Amino acid sequence: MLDLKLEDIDGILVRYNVALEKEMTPDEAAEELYPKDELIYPIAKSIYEGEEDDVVDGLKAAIAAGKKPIDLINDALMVGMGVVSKLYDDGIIFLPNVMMSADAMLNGIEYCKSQTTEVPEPKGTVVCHVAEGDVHDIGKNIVAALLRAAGYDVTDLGRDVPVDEVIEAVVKEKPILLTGTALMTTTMYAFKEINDKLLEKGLKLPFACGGGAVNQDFVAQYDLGVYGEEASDAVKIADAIIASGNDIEKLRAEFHKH
Amino acid sequence: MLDLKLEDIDGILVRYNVALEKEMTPDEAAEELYPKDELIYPIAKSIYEGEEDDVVDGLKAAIAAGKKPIDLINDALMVGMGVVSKLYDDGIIFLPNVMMSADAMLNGIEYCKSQTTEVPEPKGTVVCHVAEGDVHDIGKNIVAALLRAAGYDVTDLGRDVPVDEVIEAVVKEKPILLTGTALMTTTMYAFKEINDKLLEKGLKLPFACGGGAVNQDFVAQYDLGVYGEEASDAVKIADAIIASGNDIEKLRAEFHKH
Amino acid sequence: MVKKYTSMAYAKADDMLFGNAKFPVKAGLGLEIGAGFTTPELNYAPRPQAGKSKDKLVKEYERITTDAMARMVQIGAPSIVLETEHVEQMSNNPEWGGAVAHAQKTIMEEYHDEYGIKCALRHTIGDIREDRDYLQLRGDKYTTFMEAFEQCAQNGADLLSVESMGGKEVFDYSILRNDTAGILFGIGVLGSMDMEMIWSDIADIAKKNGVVAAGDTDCAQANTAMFIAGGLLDKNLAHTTAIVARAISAARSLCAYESGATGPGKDCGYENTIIKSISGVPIAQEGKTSTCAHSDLMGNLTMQCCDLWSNESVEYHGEFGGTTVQCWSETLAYDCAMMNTSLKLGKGKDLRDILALSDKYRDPQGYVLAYDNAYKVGQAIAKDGNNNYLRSKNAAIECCNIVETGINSGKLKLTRFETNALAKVKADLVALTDDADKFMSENLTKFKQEVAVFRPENYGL
Amino acid sequence: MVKKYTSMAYAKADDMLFGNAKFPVKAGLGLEIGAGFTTPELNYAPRPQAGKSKDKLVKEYERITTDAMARMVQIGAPSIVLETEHVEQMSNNPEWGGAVAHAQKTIMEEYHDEYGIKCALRHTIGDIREDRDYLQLRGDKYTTFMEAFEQCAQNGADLLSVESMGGKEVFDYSILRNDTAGILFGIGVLGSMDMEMIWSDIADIAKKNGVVAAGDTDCAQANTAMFIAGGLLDKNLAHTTAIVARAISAARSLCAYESGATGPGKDCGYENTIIKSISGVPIAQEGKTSTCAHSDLMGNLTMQCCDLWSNESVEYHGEFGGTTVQCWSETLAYDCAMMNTSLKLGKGKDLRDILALSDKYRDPQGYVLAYDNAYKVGQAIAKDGNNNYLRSKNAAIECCNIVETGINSGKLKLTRFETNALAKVKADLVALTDDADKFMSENLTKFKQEVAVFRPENYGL
Ligand code: B12
Ligand code: B12
Repeated sequence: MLDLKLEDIDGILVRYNVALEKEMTPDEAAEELYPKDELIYPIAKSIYEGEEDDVVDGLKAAIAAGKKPIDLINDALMVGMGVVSKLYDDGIIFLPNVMMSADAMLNGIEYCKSQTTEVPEPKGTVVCHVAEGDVHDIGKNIVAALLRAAGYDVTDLGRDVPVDEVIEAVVKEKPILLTGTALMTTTMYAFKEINDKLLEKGLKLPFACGGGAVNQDFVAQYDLGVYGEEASDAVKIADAIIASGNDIEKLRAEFHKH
Repeated sequence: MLDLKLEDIDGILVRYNVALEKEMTPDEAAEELYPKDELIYPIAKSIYEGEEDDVVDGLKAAIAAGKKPIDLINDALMVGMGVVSKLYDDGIIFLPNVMMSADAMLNGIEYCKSQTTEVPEPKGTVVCHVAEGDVHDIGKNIVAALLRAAGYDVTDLGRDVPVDEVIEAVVKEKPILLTGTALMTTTMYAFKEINDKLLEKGLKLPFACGGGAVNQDFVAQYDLGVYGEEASDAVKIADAIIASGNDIEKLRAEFHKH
Repeated sequence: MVKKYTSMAYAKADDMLFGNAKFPVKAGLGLEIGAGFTTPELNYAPRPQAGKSKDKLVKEYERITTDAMARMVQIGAPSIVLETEHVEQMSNNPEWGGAVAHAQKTIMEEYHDEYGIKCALRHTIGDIREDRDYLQLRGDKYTTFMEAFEQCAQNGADLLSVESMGGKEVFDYSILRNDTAGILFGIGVLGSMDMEMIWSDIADIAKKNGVVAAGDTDCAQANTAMFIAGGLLDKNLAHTTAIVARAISAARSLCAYESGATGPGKDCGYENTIIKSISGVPIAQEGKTSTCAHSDLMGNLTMQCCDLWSNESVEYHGEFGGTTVQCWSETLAYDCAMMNTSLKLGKGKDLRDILALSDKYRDPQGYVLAYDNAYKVGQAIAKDGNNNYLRSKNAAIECCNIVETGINSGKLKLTRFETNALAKVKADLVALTDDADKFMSENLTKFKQEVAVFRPENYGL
Repeated sequence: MVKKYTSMAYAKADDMLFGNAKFPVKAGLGLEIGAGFTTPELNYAPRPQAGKSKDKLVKEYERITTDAMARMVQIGAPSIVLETEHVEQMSNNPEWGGAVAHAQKTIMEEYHDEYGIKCALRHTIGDIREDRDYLQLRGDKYTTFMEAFEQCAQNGADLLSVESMGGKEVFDYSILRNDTAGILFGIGVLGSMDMEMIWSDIADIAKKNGVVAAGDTDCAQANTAMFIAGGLLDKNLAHTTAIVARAISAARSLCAYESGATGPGKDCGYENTIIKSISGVPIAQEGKTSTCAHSDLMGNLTMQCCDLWSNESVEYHGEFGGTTVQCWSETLAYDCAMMNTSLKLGKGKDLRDILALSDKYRDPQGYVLAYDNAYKVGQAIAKDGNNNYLRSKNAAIECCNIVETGINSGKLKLTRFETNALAKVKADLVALTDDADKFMSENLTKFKQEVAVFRPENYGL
């Protein structure tokens, strides 16, 4: 096989990712972000590392030292996950790390709940689904995982979900946000039907839609639609709702970039 | 420069036009189609050859021999042009031949008219135009030339024609057919407006639309629209109207191929 | 019935070349695939509204077929393959698929008769063996699934394909968690088992009907990994992990040819160069002329050993230059003319190397799939060809080794993140048992626990 | 001011190669064109509804620009040129054009700063010098026309181009009537006169603003002929006639470079290989990767000597693989990677010949434009470089001779119809006077009579 000289490669392609990689390692970057409290620090670090057992050990130690289980959810687990999310948003760590940290965090929350009778203040529920007729669910799985990682209660209806089932779930769960994913031109039309049936029932909530086939022009056609490009946008949309209400025009102004 | 061996070329490309070319030369094919009448034959042949002067000479001879000028239009000029059109439809001759034959024929018609006070029975009027904002007029020019060659009276409104001017022309000329050409996605929308204004005025006539940007799906969206792919389809649509009326559904059934 | 490959079809990597397969395949109307020239393979998706009825769907495919054939003749292309990837309705109602095949073939025959253009029709049946929550690989739907192949074969399809889904439930879970054993189990073990079952049956159907059992791809798994990995700046999956999944997928997709398929393998099988090195079957590939369907980091490289050159898929609609199927088939045809000219000039290998090298250092995925390295992965598979598990593991480890060599050469530059991910995968792999039964039973237990939707009975377990 | 070319830039045809121009051009952000590598040039059309207001239009071009730049970075493309072909509103309201240029350039600067990607922005102003019925080349609109260049140059456009229309009224009439003298008069005489006027002015504007006067194409005439000629089975114009119009157009489009333009010539100038042979300026070309915009019979051949490689134009909308501008720019970028790799490997000339030969015998148009023959047409032009009429006529006759040689070699197979058309054109050409003044006065008289819309004052006559 012929071959290129080392110095000739850059004229043909540029590995922009290598050129751009941050000086700091992910571990160093994480280190800078952990809370300094010596009971909280190991919990946050274990979340970052995705080590479920270490998380529980850390929680045990903190509880033994007098911290309230219910407070640890927000002050340790969510804080640790916050570090992870920030590093992901900044492009320093990759999705599987987030997934594993999220698993560790959820495990930690279960443990905290088992140690108390207090009920944690819920941040809000989000209902997620993949459009009827569509089995492409990886994008939706990522969306759901990131939302959970951000502390939302997620009702995941799965894939190929009939329109009426989505409506029922909204009626039942009263979510702050509904998300829909579709990857085929033939399936995304269900979103419009969902929109119409929600409005018919007087249910006015933001309906964030994304996935391969979906584009902003399409989503802007129905009243409740807010288009999201990246899975992490679902979290940002939910956060925006918590922070400043569910006005759809405002959400569109922020998230419609095309 | 490297080169291919003669025998290798067919593996790379096939000149289907060469492989398919009819055995007969165009002249031979035309010869088979000319009328046998010895006064008509030279006129038809001169039309095929696009020789204006010979056409007039032939007409003079026929009139001198007792033929009525008004009859010669249909019996000689149109027949000669019919030969040309058939050869073009069969892919035996090319457009410039048709254009030159048409010029010769129109010249012949003028001559016949000048030799009589009788008025020829008109076949029907067609109004042609290019959409507002669009200067691409070659397709329209071809359409108009072929319609004229087929014996229609053509009112050619030119290019970049405002909607209202089209409507006025239809009101004034009472054509059997209106044609529109558009080559840009931004200009073809004018066709819908024309359609709506025609209907508003109660003018129900087929509106044949074509040109680079235009497609059947678009044309089928407005009531009067009939899509035509090739310039020669305009003639076929006009002929179909003459033969069996201007029912738009019937025309669509025949001409909508996509 | 299933005869495993334990040696290489080619004596050395350099013997592999586009347009040339050790075992060319005759198909359709006068076409031979892999017999010294390349042919464009056009793929298309009907417009959304076309799925409403059988009539509408048939009409849509007629239009697509006519448009494409007409364009090929207009530009003088000597040959074309059309690939119809079933929409769900066509596989769930086998007579719909048959009707579409028949309508398309009728038009193709007209063009063949009038112009002599060589052509063939591929139908790719949808793997409809799922219900909403679970894979149902051996459930009720299996009969419909096979009937769909049968109907297409009877009605005009010349090449039968599918993108089968065995192992996907385990893979989907594992890929987002960097679970190396799970990736290997999903693709290399479960995927291979399912492939062997369905391809024996498809090959029988093909034989009975005198058509070609063409092959499968690991779209459901290796391509999913490639998509999640994305472009240079995406942060969802290390490209080093994605290429390990790809190497494993070669061991899996090879099972089709061991069960009676003869190629051409399907376009989206980026593992096809590896498979060609082992089996000598012709392959379809997609790359820089399938950007209509997806983006990847080896647009030229995939051309290196292709026999059919495909656009993957494009929705049927208008563009300035004609309908999409006309535009993309024309581009494909010119790509093929370029390859074919180089072959006639005796410059095919130069062009092959140009194509491969333009992407070889773009990404670890291209690096491993460059034909010289792909051949090495092939060898790792053939070495333990009789053992689906071991050969998959071999492929994965060889893949890691190849990437390491690339890093050491200084030419393949990886991010720290990719290097770390590579080290993790390799360590995981090296730690695995060599005993297929042990691996099976460990992972059965593990994934029954961790993946709620995993049902061993899908694999006869 | 206008200095005519009377010799060739290259000593022999074999010295011409893609990615290499004798006089490379620096433009935009770190880019050099024709300096040893090729660069993709992406062109796009806004969606229909985007033309409704200035704001909407600017927003649309911002989206297009961001999409394209993002994709280039995702796949690791080292460089890109964006070409904005004005829609009518942008040239008729020069500040619209300026606003679009500014918005695009701002985004390109961000990408250049963050990633170091080399890039430049071409604006192609619309030739708005017409009213509904007549060309108005020197009328009121000339000031607006020049103001449009000025605004773009001031606001971020790095390369200025236009597809000018001089001579079109005579050409349109003549091409449908096989009037050889009229074709020559329209393109070679009237077209050249108009070019010399506008390009002196555009070059001044470019100089004043420190940007590049890039060049013109004979889209309005030679491309119109090529389109009417169409595919192999179309019957509207002999392809032999179309290529004569093309040869003449080289003499015409060359006038831009004689009046101060420096290249890169515009993509749709199929005459550009001829122009490069004479002038040594870099050129853009389009072909197999511009099927989105049109179909032609030399998809590969046009790559042979290109410095920028373009898709001509695509409407902005979504496809499975992203937006159209992402899909097509990616395909272009891979084409360029292929060319650039061959250059680095020292195999550029082999690839050039493969590309040229894959189309050389497809059609008389490709035959004449293959770089060896194109060079000969160049020589015929340079021989009488000082005389716009004579050099156009030379080009046309040389073109006929070349096609005849092709026929005699047995490799270029023409239909009888094409051969006859060629014989007619050649006979017409040979019968023409060598006296430019005589030709001018004869044809002025003739076309004033025959073409109602022909107005000599447009040409200062
Ligand atoms: C992997 C894949 C599959 C896998 C799916 C596995 C799975 N569990 O999902 C399998 C193999 C099963 C499959 C099957 C089929 N597929 Co498929 N598939 C793909 C492929 C290659 C990648 C999709 C993917 O996973 N992308 C990666 C994920 C992470 O991206 P994503 O879902 O878009 O999500 C991202 C964002 O969109 C966002 N997001 C997603 N949802 C939401 C929601 C919100 C609120 C927000 C803010 C963000 C957001 O977050 C994610 C990350 O940032 C695409 C190709 C393509 N160009 O997309 C084809 C593709 C989608 N498939 C296609 C087809 C045709 C099919 C089949 C019909 C094939 C067949 N004949 O059998 C079947 C479909 C069966 C069915 N009824 O659904 C076509 C669809 C064409 C069309 N008509 O629209 C595509 C486009 C391929 C093509 N080019 O032809 N496919
Ligand atoms: C030649 C040409 C020009 C010439 C036009 C000369 C003329 N007198 O017509 C010139 C150079 C002037 C020109 C200018 C422009 N052009 Co222009 N042009 C073309 C080109 C290359 C070929 C068009 C052509 O003549 N085809 C041959 C004729 C014979 O085909 P036709 O008209 O479609 O007609 C055939 C059939 O459609 C049918 N037919 C036509 N009408 C009808 C009607 C009926 C009833 C029937 C039955 C049949 C029928 O009959 C004919 C033969 O069978 C196209 C490319 C393309 N892909 O189409 C671009 C193209 C149309 N132009 C384009 C553009 C952008 C422009 C400009 C804006 C460029 C600029 N920035 O200056 C300006 C437009 C100015 C304006 N306001 O209109 C774009 C349009 C994109 C869009 N947004 O839709 C195209 C598609 C090029 C591209 N790929 O980008 N152009």
